[in-house]
Amino acid sequence: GCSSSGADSDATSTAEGTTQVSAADIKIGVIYIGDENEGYTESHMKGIDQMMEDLGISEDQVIEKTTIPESEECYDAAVDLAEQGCDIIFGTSFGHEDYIKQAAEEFPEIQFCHATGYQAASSGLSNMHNYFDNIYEARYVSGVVAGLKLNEMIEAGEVTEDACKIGYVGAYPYAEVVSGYTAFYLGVKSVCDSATMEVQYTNSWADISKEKETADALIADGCVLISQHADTTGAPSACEEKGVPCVGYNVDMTSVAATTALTSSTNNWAVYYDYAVSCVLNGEAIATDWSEGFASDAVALTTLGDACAERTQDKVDEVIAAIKDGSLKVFDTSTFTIGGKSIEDLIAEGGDYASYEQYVSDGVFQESTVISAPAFDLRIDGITELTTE
Amino acid sequence: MKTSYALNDKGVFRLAKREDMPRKKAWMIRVLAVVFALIVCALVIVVITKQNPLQVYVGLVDGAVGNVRRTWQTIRETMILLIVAVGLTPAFKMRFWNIGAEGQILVGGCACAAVMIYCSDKMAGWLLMIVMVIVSCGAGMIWGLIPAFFKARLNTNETLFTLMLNYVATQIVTFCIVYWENPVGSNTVGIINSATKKGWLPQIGTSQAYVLIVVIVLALTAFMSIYMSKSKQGYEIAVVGASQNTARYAGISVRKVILRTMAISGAICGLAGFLMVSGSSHTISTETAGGRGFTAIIIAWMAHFNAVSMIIVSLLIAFLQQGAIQIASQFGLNDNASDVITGILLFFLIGSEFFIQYKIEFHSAKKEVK
Amino acid sequence: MEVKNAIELKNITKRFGDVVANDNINLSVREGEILAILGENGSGKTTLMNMLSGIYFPDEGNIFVDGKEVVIRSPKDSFDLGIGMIHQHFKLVDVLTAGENIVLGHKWKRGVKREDIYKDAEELTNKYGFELDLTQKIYDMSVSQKQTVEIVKVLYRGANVLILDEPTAVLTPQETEKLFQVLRNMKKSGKSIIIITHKLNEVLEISDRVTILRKGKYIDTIDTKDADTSKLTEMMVGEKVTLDINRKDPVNTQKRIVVEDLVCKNLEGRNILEHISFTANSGEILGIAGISGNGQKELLESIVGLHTISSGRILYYPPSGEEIQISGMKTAKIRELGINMAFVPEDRLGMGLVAGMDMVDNMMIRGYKDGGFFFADRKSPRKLAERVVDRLNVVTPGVDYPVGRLSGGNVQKVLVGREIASDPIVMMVAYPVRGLDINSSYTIYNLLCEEKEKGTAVMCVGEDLDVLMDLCDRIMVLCDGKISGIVDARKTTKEEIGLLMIGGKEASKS
Amino acid sequence: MGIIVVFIQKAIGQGIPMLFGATGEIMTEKSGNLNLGIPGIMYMGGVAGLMGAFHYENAITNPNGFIGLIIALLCGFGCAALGAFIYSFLTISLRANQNVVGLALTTFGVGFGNFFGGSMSKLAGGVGQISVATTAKAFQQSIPKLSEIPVIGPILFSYGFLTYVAVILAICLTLLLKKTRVGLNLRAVGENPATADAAGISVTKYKYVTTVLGGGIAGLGGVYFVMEYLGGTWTNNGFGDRGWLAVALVIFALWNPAHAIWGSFLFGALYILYLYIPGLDRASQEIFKMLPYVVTIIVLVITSIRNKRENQPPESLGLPYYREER
Ligand SMILES: Nc1ncnc2c1ncn2[C@@H]1O[C@H](COP(=O)(O)OP(=O)(O)OP(=O)(O)O)[C@@H](O)[C@H]1O
Ligand SMILES: Nc1ncnc2c1ncn2[C@@H]1O[C@H](COP(=O)(O)OP(=O)(O)OP(=O)(O)O)[C@@H](O)[C@H]1O
Ligand SMILES: [Mg+2]
Ligand SMILES: [Mg+2]
Repeated sequence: GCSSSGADSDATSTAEGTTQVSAADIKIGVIYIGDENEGYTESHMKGIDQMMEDLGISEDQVIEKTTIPESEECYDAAVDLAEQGCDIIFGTSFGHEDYIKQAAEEFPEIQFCHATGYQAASSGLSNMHNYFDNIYEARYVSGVVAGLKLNEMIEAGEVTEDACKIGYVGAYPYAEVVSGYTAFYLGVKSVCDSATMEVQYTNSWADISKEKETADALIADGCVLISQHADTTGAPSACEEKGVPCVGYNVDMTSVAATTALTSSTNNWAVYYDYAVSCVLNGEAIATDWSEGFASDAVALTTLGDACAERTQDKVDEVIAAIKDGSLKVFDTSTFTIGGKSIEDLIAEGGDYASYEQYVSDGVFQESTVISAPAFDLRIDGITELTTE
Repeated sequence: MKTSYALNDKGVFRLAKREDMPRKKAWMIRVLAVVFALIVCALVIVVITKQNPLQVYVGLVDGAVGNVRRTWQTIRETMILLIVAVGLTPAFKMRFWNIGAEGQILVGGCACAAVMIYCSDKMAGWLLMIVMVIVSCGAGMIWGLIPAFFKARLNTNETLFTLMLNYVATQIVTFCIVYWENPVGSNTVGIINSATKKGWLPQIGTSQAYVLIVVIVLALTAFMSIYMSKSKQGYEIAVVGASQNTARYAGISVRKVILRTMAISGAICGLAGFLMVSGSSHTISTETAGGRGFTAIIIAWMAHFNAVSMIIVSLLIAFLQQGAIQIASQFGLNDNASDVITGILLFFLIGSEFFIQYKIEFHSAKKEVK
Repeated sequence: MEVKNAIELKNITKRFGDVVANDNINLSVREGEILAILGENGSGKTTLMNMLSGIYFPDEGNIFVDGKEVVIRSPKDSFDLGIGMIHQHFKLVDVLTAGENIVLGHKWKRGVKREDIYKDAEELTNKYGFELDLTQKIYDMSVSQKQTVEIVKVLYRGANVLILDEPTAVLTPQETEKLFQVLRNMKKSGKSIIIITHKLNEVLEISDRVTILRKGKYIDTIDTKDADTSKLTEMMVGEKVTLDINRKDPVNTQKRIVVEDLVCKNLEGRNILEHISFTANSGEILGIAGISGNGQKELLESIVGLHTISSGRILYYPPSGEEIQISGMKTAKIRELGINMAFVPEDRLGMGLVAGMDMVDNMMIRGYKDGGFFFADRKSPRKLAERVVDRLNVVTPGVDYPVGRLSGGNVQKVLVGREIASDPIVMMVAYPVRGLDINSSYTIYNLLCEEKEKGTAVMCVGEDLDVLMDLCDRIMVLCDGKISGIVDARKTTKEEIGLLMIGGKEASKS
Repeated sequence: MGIIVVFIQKAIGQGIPMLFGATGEIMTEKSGNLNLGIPGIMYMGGVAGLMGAFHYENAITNPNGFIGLIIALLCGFGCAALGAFIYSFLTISLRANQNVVGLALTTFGVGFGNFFGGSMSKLAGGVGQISVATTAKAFQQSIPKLSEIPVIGPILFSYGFLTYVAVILAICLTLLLKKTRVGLNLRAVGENPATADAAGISVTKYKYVTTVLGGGIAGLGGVYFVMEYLGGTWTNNGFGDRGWLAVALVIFALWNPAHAIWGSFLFGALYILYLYIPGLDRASQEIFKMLPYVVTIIVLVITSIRNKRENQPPESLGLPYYREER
């Protein structure tokens, strides 16, 4: 249960260090929502493998639990890992968080890290941490790739400027997805200003047939390019059939969409796993919230596909460099409006938008700074959600 | 017409039904089947993973009962499978093909979650618990009564009806989640009342013990077992199951029995939903039932609806499932591999019943004619 | 001339668990003869024949066909040997037509059309004098039509040996006569026939020789011309028995059931009962005669609340004298009112009994509601079951044995025994002795008479007019759903009833 | 207009796997075997088809689409038939309860599919990396010229050959059941095995052959889904609940494969309808996703009101046959 009272701010979080453990003794537990046959989990597994290699940790020091659903089984798994002597335990799925937190309370001397979650800071537990990648940066760049492709298509006369519509297959309408597609769209807009975007939700993280059908419906609705925030190859295979360019997520899509896949944005979770495990090895505190992007190579793009427009790579390199040196901010508030107004104006007006004040400063929506999980859930102009709220 | 003669150069194998197999011997055969299954599974394991199967089996046992907590988890899973199987039994004895336990569990769990979400701060803890039980059972009951109503009135095929209601229930849960999810849009409800623990089934003894679940389920199992074999209503169920004409002849209102039985069956499955939500997961999702509704069908049938056998079979399956989590993390034999292994084991067990019920006789053809 | 045996069975033994159904049996059938097999219920007749037809496989013994030893592993083997059997329970596929059932399993040649086969079958029916519509579905057929299909099916396949297991149990006398004519024709064309029947007059009429079994053992085979009823009965039972019905005159009769202008429809909405009015009295047996399918079943079912009534009234007068209208009530309701009506339906295992349950549970069907609120009482049903076994000589390994595994006659005994034991005020029985051996039949008749003497109002549907005339006090004749007459059983003649059964106008005025 | 054409195309595409499943299951049920293992069997068929094609394309430098296609079909059919054989052996020879065996087979089959699908991904280098482009192309090849005719082209001729195979199989099975001796015998076996047996039909043989073939046909539904619909890839549980819908379709079609054809298209249409209705919010989308199931229920109720003798399941469906049983 969550009976700990009093702790209401994040002040306590990083105050104390962790108990130091040597690399030969450390034990690490990981809880996955899926297994190696599912893209999201696979990317975490790769991160763990990389970390083991980087830090010289052997197989038998890592206990991985796969296909753990977001239910009491997650709690079972977490406490079981704790009882097996793990020093640090990772949970990877959004819905795991409550159960991880429950276990974290029970085992205060063990470090619990949860990906994509948002409750570490508010939980007041010093051994509970959240982490994420600035995947929005990579999505922005993949948007640039898509925008260049659109430009090429417009030039070739395949589409007209005002019919330049992108379809986006999203999983669920919450900040993680909204932030992602907005970043993608802003990337597109940065090179192809006339582009608009339609978003359709599948209400599922990984349902290949729903994703394919959704992509098909979007194409039928006039979308000329498809991107996604869902975990399977469903959308790319629809695109390959129809010859529509597509941008994927997590997985290199060229195997299913050899002629149409442009690129995919990917996470490199190894960066965090290296960091967190090193903290334990060195007896240092782990950040309550951690989120990094291109600057520390925590996100990336897959190799550009053959279908990409000419000289895309140059542009990509340029944009990534700009993001790295901070000269380019993805959520630059001057690049988007909401109902015709800027977010600053809306905050000033008060009302529903007032609460965004904590995120907006210096003309930028400061994504992933207050907490590691994405916070950007504004619906900006130019994007239509086909699923109404 | 020309007659051709069946030749007697070959002997004849024939089967004969036997009723006389002693209990002990019957169980011996079943144990033997498990042993054979383990050998076959061992071969499969060697072929697909190159692991030492013995170690894998040790891992399996370790995962299921390796320590107190794991043992309790296995017990909890056993009990939940058992209660669903117990719930299905009256329907099956009535030859009502209720394959909708999955849906009945889900709506029961969903109703339970709704009460936890909306009523926690409106009533005292004990009252809340009672309301939750009633509402969960009620929801499961309604889910059982819908197909029963049409079966009783129009003889509508209940197999398909209940199967379809599973999906309808899943959609209803998804629908509710849209309203309950936290944060908005995330499709997860999260632990309900995690701070106050209101509406959580109390844990008796240590924090990991599920004593209350065990008590509830075993008591219900015992009661239902008596209900089915000794009560008048149980007798009515058996007659309706055997022949509706005979039931009418006996002055049994067939419709009433169908409705009543499915109400009971659905309510028990609803109660299972309550136990899952209030007793262990404290949340609701489309995965809450997790296929237990189907597994329980296998359990009920394999146990021939006998209470003791149902406990044993539930334990076996829960054991395998809990053990599978361990061998998945230890040997990379993931969920799917363990499904394959479970499948093989079930095939052997199901097949072994044949050798308990029949004997094979060989009649040699070389018999002298007197 | 030397007699050739078409079939010879030597030392055949067959066991089912502890039950020895056939114990070292010898039997032979000559070419061109009709052999009757006679035996009490459960004496193993059906079992023996099932081994010839490939349903069962003997535990011991040898089978010879045309003098050569054979092994019959399956019905197909039996078939190929030219043996065809018509089972007690017909083996027909309900949703197929007669024609389809006939050609079933037959390997017709490529290019042969189904129509050609139908033509052949038609020829066959004409030859032996059947009436059959090959395009009719089985589920639309009467029992005798189904039997015709069975016979044509067997003949069409060219059977040389025909086995009939109680073929006449469900036939009217007219239909029986027709069947016998066919059998004689077949005998003439050189075929051998084995017939199982409990009706001794039929045995005497149709067979050349009779083989007698008792309790699974072979007793003897005698020429029919040397036999008579009492001799056969004695051989069958093993001791001398007297077969007569002890009918007393009704005394102190009171009306129990009054039916007024009853109309019932069947599922297709056709009137199956029209304007039926009659009274059933206590202390009296009211016989109900008629060709089967003329409304007898529906009449009884509507009285006990199993058939919906379109119009009319059914009134019940308990001994206390008031009038209770029971029309429109369901069985459950009637029972609740404490009106004890016993009912032996025609469909034993489909309605009266549950095949898969043991005798105890089957006894409970009546009166399981008695006693405590929650628990069902199984003690008194067990006692009752034991009494029925005792009194009616039910052949069974025990009262815990599933009823469905008993022989046909014994199933009937369980049912009738239970109903009589319920001590009813009104008792309705349909074909109470169908499938019963002669000795048991008379036991039942006398039990019915005892009931009557106790003051029960008995209604008995039957097909054997001789028996009805000996057993009943009055006989009501149904034809086409209407009452064509009610006659005094002591004064009427077979001819009079026969005429009423086919709707004789003159008599129907009474 | 254009959207409607796409919708019809997609509905048919969704319907075909179910049609294969239903045809196979009707064939099976006509022999009196209620095979609830069909959902698992379809997984087995799908993964085996993919595996065949995958290993072929990996082994050969210049794979030929046609050969790949034949291999995929054979593997898919064969593996599914093998699954059905396990079912047959247990239920026919060992007389086990059909429902238990069926459900166990479904567990087994889905696990089997996911397991080997996963292993293949690993071989291919990661999730989504399986590529059997050549074979998939062959599966997806539509009828050249005809498919270009406006409107009619896309609706009628734009599919890979398996779509037509599914329809033809369903029609053939209808004819087989109605017109031929084998069909007659098969119906007798399912209705009343004792009668069929007494008529000299080998009940065991008929049950085995139809159940195994039926399983194989259902397996083709898996092959279709993996090869034509997904273009040759695998995700865990990707086939979803279509296997169960196929079983549902059998009853929906009243055991008549010809009805299953339009029934499957209807199911397919309902499956994706929510995507083509504008302006739905997320909650009401979920309600729309109920449609295939709710409509099935409604049709079920309606057909049971008109309770015709011919619309009933085979009389002995679900029961084992033992000659000596009384
Ligand atoms: N295609 C099918 N898929 C799933 N279930 C089916 C299918 N066809 C039939 N069923 C159901 O399976 C059950 C088993 O059939 P069976 O004929 O043995 O029923 P039964 O016990 O005789 O019951 P009833 O008295 O209703 O006929 C039936 O309830 C039937 O409705
Ligand atoms: N399949 C079976 N399983 C168990 N017992 C059987 C089976 N078939 C027959 N029996 C038993 O064998 C004995 C002989 O039965 P059978 O049916 O041959 O008698 P029958 O002479 O035909 O009697 P009836 O005149 O009543 O038809 C009976 O006790 C019966 O219970
Ligand atoms: Mg008999
Ligand atoms: Mg039935």
